[in-house]
Amino acid sequence: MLTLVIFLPLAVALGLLVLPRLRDTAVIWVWIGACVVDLALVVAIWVGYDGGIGYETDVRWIPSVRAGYHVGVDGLSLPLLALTAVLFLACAVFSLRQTRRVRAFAALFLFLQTVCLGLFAALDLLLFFVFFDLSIVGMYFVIAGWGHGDNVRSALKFFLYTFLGSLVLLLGFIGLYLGAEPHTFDMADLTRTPPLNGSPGLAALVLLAVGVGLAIKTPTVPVHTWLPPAHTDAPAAGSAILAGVMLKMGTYGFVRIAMPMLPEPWRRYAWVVIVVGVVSVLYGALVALAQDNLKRLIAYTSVNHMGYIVLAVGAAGLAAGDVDARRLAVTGAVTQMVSHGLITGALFLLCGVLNDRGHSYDMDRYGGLARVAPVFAALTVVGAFASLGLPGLSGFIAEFQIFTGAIGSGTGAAASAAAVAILGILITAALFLRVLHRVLLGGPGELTGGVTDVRGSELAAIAPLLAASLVIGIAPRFLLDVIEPASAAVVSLVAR
Amino acid sequence: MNENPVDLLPELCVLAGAVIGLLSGLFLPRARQWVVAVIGAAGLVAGIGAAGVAATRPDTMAFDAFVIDPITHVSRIAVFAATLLILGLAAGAVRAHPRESEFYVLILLAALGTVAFAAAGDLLVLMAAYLLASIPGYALAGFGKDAAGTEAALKYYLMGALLGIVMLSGVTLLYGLGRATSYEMLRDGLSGAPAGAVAVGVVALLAGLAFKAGAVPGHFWVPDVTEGASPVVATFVTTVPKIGAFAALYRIAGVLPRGAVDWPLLIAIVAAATMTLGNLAAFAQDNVRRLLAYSTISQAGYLLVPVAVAGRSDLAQPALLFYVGAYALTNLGSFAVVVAVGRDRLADYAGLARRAPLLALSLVICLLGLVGTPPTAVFAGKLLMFGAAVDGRYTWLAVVAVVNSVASVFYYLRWIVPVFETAPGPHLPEAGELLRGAAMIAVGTAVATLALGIGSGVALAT
Amino acid sequence: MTLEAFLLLAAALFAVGLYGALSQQSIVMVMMGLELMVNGVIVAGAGFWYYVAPGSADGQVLVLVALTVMALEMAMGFAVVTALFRARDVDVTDDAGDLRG
Amino acid sequence: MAVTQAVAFWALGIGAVASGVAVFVVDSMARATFALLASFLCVGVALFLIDLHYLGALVILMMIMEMLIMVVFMIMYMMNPAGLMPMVMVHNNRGALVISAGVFVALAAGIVLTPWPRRAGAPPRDPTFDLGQALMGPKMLVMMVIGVAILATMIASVVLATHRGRYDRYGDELDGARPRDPGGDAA
Amino acid sequence: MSVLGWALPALPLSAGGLLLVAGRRADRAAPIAGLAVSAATLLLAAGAAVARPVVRFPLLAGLPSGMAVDGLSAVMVVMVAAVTLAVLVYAAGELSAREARARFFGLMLIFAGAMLVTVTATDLALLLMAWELMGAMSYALIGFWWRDPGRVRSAGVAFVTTRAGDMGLYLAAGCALAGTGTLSLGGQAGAADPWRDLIAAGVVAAALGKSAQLPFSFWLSRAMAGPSPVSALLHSATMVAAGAYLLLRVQPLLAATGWAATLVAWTGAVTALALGAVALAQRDLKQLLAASTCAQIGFMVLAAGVGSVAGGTAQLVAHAAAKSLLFLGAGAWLVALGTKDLGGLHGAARRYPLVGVAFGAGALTLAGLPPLSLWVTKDTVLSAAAGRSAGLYAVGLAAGVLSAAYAGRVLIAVWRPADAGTRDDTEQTGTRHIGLPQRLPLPVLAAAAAALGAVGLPAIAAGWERLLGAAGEPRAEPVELAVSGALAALTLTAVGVLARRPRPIAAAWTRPFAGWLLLERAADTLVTRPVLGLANVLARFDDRVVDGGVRAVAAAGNLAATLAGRRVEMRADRLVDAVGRAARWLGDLARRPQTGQVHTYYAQAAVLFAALVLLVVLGG
Repeated sequence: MLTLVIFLPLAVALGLLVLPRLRDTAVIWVWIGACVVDLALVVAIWVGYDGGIGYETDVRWIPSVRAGYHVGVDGLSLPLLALTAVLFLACAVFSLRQTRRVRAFAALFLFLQTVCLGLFAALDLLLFFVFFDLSIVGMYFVIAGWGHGDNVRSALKFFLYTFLGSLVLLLGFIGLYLGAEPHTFDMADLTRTPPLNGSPGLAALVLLAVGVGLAIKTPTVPVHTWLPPAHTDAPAAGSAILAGVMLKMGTYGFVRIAMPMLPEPWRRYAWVVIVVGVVSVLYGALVALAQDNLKRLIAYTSVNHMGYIVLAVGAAGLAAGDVDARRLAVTGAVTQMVSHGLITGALFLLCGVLNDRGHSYDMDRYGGLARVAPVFAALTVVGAFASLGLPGLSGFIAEFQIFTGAIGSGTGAAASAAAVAILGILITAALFLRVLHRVLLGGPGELTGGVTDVRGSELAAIAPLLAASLVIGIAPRFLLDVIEPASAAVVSLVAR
Repeated sequence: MNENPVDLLPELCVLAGAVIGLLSGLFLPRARQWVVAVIGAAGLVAGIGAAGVAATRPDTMAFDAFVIDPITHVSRIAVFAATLLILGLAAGAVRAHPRESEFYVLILLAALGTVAFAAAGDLLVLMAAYLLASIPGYALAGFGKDAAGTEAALKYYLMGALLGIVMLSGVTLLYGLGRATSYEMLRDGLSGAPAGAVAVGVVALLAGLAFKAGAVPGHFWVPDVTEGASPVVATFVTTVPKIGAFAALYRIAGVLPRGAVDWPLLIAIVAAATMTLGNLAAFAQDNVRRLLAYSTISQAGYLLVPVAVAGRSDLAQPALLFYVGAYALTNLGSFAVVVAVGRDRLADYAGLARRAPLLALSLVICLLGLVGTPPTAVFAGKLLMFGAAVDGRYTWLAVVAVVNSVASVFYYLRWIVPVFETAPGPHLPEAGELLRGAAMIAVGTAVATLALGIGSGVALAT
Repeated sequence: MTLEAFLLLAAALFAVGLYGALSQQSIVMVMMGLELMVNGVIVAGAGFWYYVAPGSADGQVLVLVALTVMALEMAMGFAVVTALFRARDVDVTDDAGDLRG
Repeated sequence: MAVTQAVAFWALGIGAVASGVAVFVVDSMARATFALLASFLCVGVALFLIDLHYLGALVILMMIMEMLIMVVFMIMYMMNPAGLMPMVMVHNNRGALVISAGVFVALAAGIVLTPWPRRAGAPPRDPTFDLGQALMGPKMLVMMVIGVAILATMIASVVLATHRGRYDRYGDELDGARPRDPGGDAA
Repeated sequence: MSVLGWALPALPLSAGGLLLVAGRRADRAAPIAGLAVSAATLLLAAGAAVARPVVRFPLLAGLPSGMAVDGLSAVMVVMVAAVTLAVLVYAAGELSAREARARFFGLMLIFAGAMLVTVTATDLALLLMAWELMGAMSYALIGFWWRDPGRVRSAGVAFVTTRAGDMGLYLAAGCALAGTGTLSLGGQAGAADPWRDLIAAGVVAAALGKSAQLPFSFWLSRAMAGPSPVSALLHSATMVAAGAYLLLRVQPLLAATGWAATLVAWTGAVTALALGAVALAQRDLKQLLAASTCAQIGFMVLAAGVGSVAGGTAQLVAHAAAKSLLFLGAGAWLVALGTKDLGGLHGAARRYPLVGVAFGAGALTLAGLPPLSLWVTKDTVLSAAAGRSAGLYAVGLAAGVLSAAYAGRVLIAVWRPADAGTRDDTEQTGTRHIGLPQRLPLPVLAAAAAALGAVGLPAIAAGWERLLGAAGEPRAEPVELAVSGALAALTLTAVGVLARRPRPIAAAWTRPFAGWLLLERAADTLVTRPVLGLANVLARFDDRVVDGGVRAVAAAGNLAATLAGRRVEMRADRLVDAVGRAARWLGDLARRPQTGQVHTYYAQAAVLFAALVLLVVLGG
């Protein structure tokens, strides 16, 4: 079942490539159909999921290094799988008007969908890494092939930067593999008996490698600089996937790999993680505040939002803290992954609409768009408020848990760090209001005249994302019920 | 002693293919020399089959100097399979050439020499195999008898001759120190020998091996020959001899007494230098064959890593064997695209994706495979290689390899980017002008690299 | 007459040959240098056989292999020179330097 | 006996090196060829001193043959065979000198300083018989490989060196009754 | 019962949400729908006040959330629902059909609904959700006329300022979890040190921000950019009242810490005094009313600080009635006459007597004239303050005098006959018409404002205190009542006398007061500009420095692209980078050995092998 979910998009992609003559619209409808089916399957999995690791498949792959095709879902991966399916569907719908090399575009996105789903379902380090790396390749082609502006260079930078991260991560994985007795890449085994328990120095080095690899992907300050150009020059759907799904790979790695498998060094260096998180929060927010380019701005807010997650997982590592509060923090972190995916995905798609009409992201050249594009404006307002953490939308649920959990864990370090990080929500509020003022409200700008309102397909792609954010913001229990046992498990694992 | 010729059945099959091919070539009309290719291919297929059967039997030693063990099995199969594919590439490229049958025969003989090189259990056999593996190569390099080809042949020959003689002097020195030339006896003989002299002998021996492997400092011929010789020959000389060289290197690592020579450090330094130099020099190449040549040099550097940690990590042998096979396949695939397209300038590849999407996709898969992107075969090889390095306490080497892998992305992408341009380059051949056979081989190898990567478990299990 | 003497002779021949290989422009002269190097190897091999391990014939085979190496390399050398001369009308290495970088 | 042997060895050795040096000093290629031959002859004779009669003879005979071929080549390519013109065709002379001198010094130092292994066993009465035994026994594979290598060399050198093949002589279908050779009367 | 608890906030929230989603399509039906929902909400509120429903539901792991209506909440919900209804009735009249009425009513309903949740929430999480939602709605309402950049900016200032305070609640929630393991509002007084202090600090910061107390007051001035009904609601029953409510709610916590109660009391008192002076200095009616809001809320904050929950709540309710009335009156004139300048409004009350009378009643209430409500409630608070500190009492009393003064100023301005100063249409083109819906709520509110003074009657006061669970709190002594009533009357008289003199009381010393104590400029100089500056510096830093190392990679990549024919000209200006050049240089260096000359290959190989030998011999 899970395997079907993962590889269905790939199969469809291959089918699209092989089938000779399909009109462009037909290609996209096939794409949308595949996404719908996949989403339905994910929903079915969600409904059928009953705790622990569900839908597990474990097939030997490279037995000589004890690597296997081992997949399964639990409370950490299920929300992200769902997020992936939703976002890819949204991108497919959004791309209904795509005209440039549609078949390749659809195939590439379906390929990416398989990769992302596979990564979140992977329970084997090697499998995880395979998908991790393939995501980079796929996104490279998306940016290089369908981007705009200086896209070739941005794509190269993205590729090199994240590829370096992935190889560092691979070194870390190898360290984990060699540290385990017997040597294995299996996440379940590694989680059960954390490797390198006897050698703190080595464990710290492995954590460093894994941490740096994931941090680049996340990204955190100071290894975030690939993000703004990549986003700016990527096509809208690519940005949405990049920010919405692929950034989560890094943070997911923290809770899935770094924390349970290296609990001892994680606890020891939790303060480093916390500092990185806080710096990312504030730095990302402040730099975003100074941007004139809307897409760059949103990209930097991603740094800010990911910073909260990093802060939370760091705080969860301070063993002195209250257990319940740390669970809350981890739950918040996972919720934030989902929430950020939905919100930022929507915002990037909205950016795509803007660029489609005005061919510019420069906020100063727009203004008063609420007059000519009221629906666009409404969606943007909702997205902006969701992103700044307004209650009633998913961002608040996530960030409140993170702050409350981090402060509530009761340790001085976490509490003061989180207290400082709260400043982030204020800066975010200020910067999003500036966005609204410069782009949507006030008098018209030079490009305002050319902007038309969102079309049906665009609305159908964006509105559900924001609606999902609203649902999570109002009635989060359905999500939290799934996440909470998993985050409790993570916290207890990291406490070993 | 075991003098059962059946143990050498795979080699004999290929030899028979070569001899029969040579003889029948004498009587075949010019346009029908492809029969020789068929005969050679039959010999290779039989050889692969025989090697496959041999792989199921216990390890042994034939003629006191031919080790039959997993390394040999893998080398045999890899060499013969690669040669088979190259025969396929050549069939289109040298069609109806007056020397077409000799071309096939030389390739078969060189492959034979490579296998002997890989399986040699005696320094003298190693030396003889060196000759057998090299000499056809010189002729192949100059096969076209054009200015570039003959220059390539000259450089190949001069480097091969000098380094072969240096290797021979190394053999002599090791013989003098160990009182014998067979590995088994050397293992004992060298244990008490003066370390300095052993070191000199080993480094001298390394000269020939580095030449075959295309590793620093025996790499100078690689770019020039790859560019000057015909693409098919370039494919051959950058793919097949390396297989034998690394097998031989790995064997020699097992011969040396511990402590006499700091073999791991020596090889590690050579490895680091090789991969770095190859990558740096590849950066600004405009000629795809030169670019690939430097890429093969850097790959040789990665391949040296498991050699460096031979005996220090259980992963070293699987890493080497798998990586060698994966490398051969992937490199062959990239060259096959070059053969199919028949253009050398990077810019000439602009718009290939539009004109021949499948071929372009194969190229991308092969190049990304060389980078080490999963799930291609080289990824699994690289993974094992990294693992072996870390396990063998050569983490710094793994880090160097990582940095190099990242740097290598540059020039591979330099090739990939124009491929996806919309406007075809002015020199890009029409879809109908592409060599169909080579294109099919390119696609096939690309698929095979993926299959080998995904099915690496199966491959490693055997 | 000792092993060292043989080896010194071998080293001298090797070094002279190396000089030739490095310094000569004419390809044939380079080949002569290479032959001198092999010459040194022959001396060393024979010396080792006689003074270290006369009990087995490995040293003799080594000398034989060295001779074969020399002969075969020379044969190929001449063939390469012939081909090069036909294609480019040059017989010195300096003139065959188009492939570089 | 030993003294005579030693004197002979040193004489031959000095002769070999001196003629080796002469190869690169004389100003004609023909002379160089003969100097090289001389060097080999000295070595071949030196082999006789340590009972390697067969190998010594082999060296001498092979070298004579090879040098004859070389002379032919030189005439073919008009490489100033008779020393009619002064010939200085060197490059990187100083570098080559430094390198080779350095190599020699290092090797000599190594040779002198290294504690070489002691002799094990005694020279057999008939080393040639030993050689034959080895070639038919444990070293058979060496000769087998070399045999194939010789075959390969033949094919390779023919491929490289001759520009007219069978199809040039007998037609693409190999149905020419008689070879068509340049200068020969094909008809 | 819990159905009622759910329905009370859910009705306005969902109805508001629907109106927003429907957008302009619902413009026609919006007023009716809004009024209906509002009325229903009032009924529900009344029901809830009686039935006291309790709702509990899981929100976060181990931290159940809930809403409950206790005495204080009961008063609040009824007050909120009632004022909302009154304001919406007025708004139905004021907003023309051209306006986006669906948006307006939707936002107003959500605004009120959020306030209802705020006053019924039993835990910090839910409180914070409603609290922030209210802030966002205030933003949307202040910036209702979004085409005007100035108004939008005002809305932004209001939102960011209040959110700055809100951060305190986030902190408080975290500390509450740390200190007590729960987020329950009621239990925080028992939290362990140092969490209790931190909780108190966070809550106080949030409340002061929301209530526009010093030093946050300036946002309320900017909040005047919204439509008048928005001001009427925002200044009376919601938003600013929420801060006061929260402080009253957590009064035990403030008292438990010791310092927090004192701090809050003094902040309230000083705000009452300072903003009273600000109000006195205003020339704009709505600005004057805004400042007076701050000042009046100051009394409530003071009440929370000195432990007079009953007095504070009474002050809150009474002020809500009076202030919504005054804003609606001011709004009615603004629409009809197109001005809100105090001078320009001369004679306004005579032109629209109904409005004038009601407005006058409100102004007199504000002045604290006996027997109107604020007279009683303020004195209740002040007598509690007197029990704490004479200074507090004195400051409060002075603030009371100031409120009488500015109320008097307003009263005289609108009631004096039209004269040379009268100017119509200084702001907008007036309609010269005040419709029935606009007039309808005014008398009702005026009556309420006047009658709520009844809580000062001893019998009612006892019931009131019981209702709020605040029995035994000090009540106003007759002496104090007499003093303050007399002071108010005196002040009114004095203002009346002074107003006859032609020269206005403008002078250099009033300028800071007219400019709201320059608080906004101070915030701008001390916070906004530095932060923006820092942001710009960091952005440049990010581009130039952090990205610098990476740019090397990009530079080489660009080189690659260049050589591949992608880009003809090097973008040297951006890509000149030492590391990039180094990479290129290394690449060239690596190719240099490949000379094409065999003899150099030979020499290099020889040297390299020699080096390797040396390495191995020496290294081994």
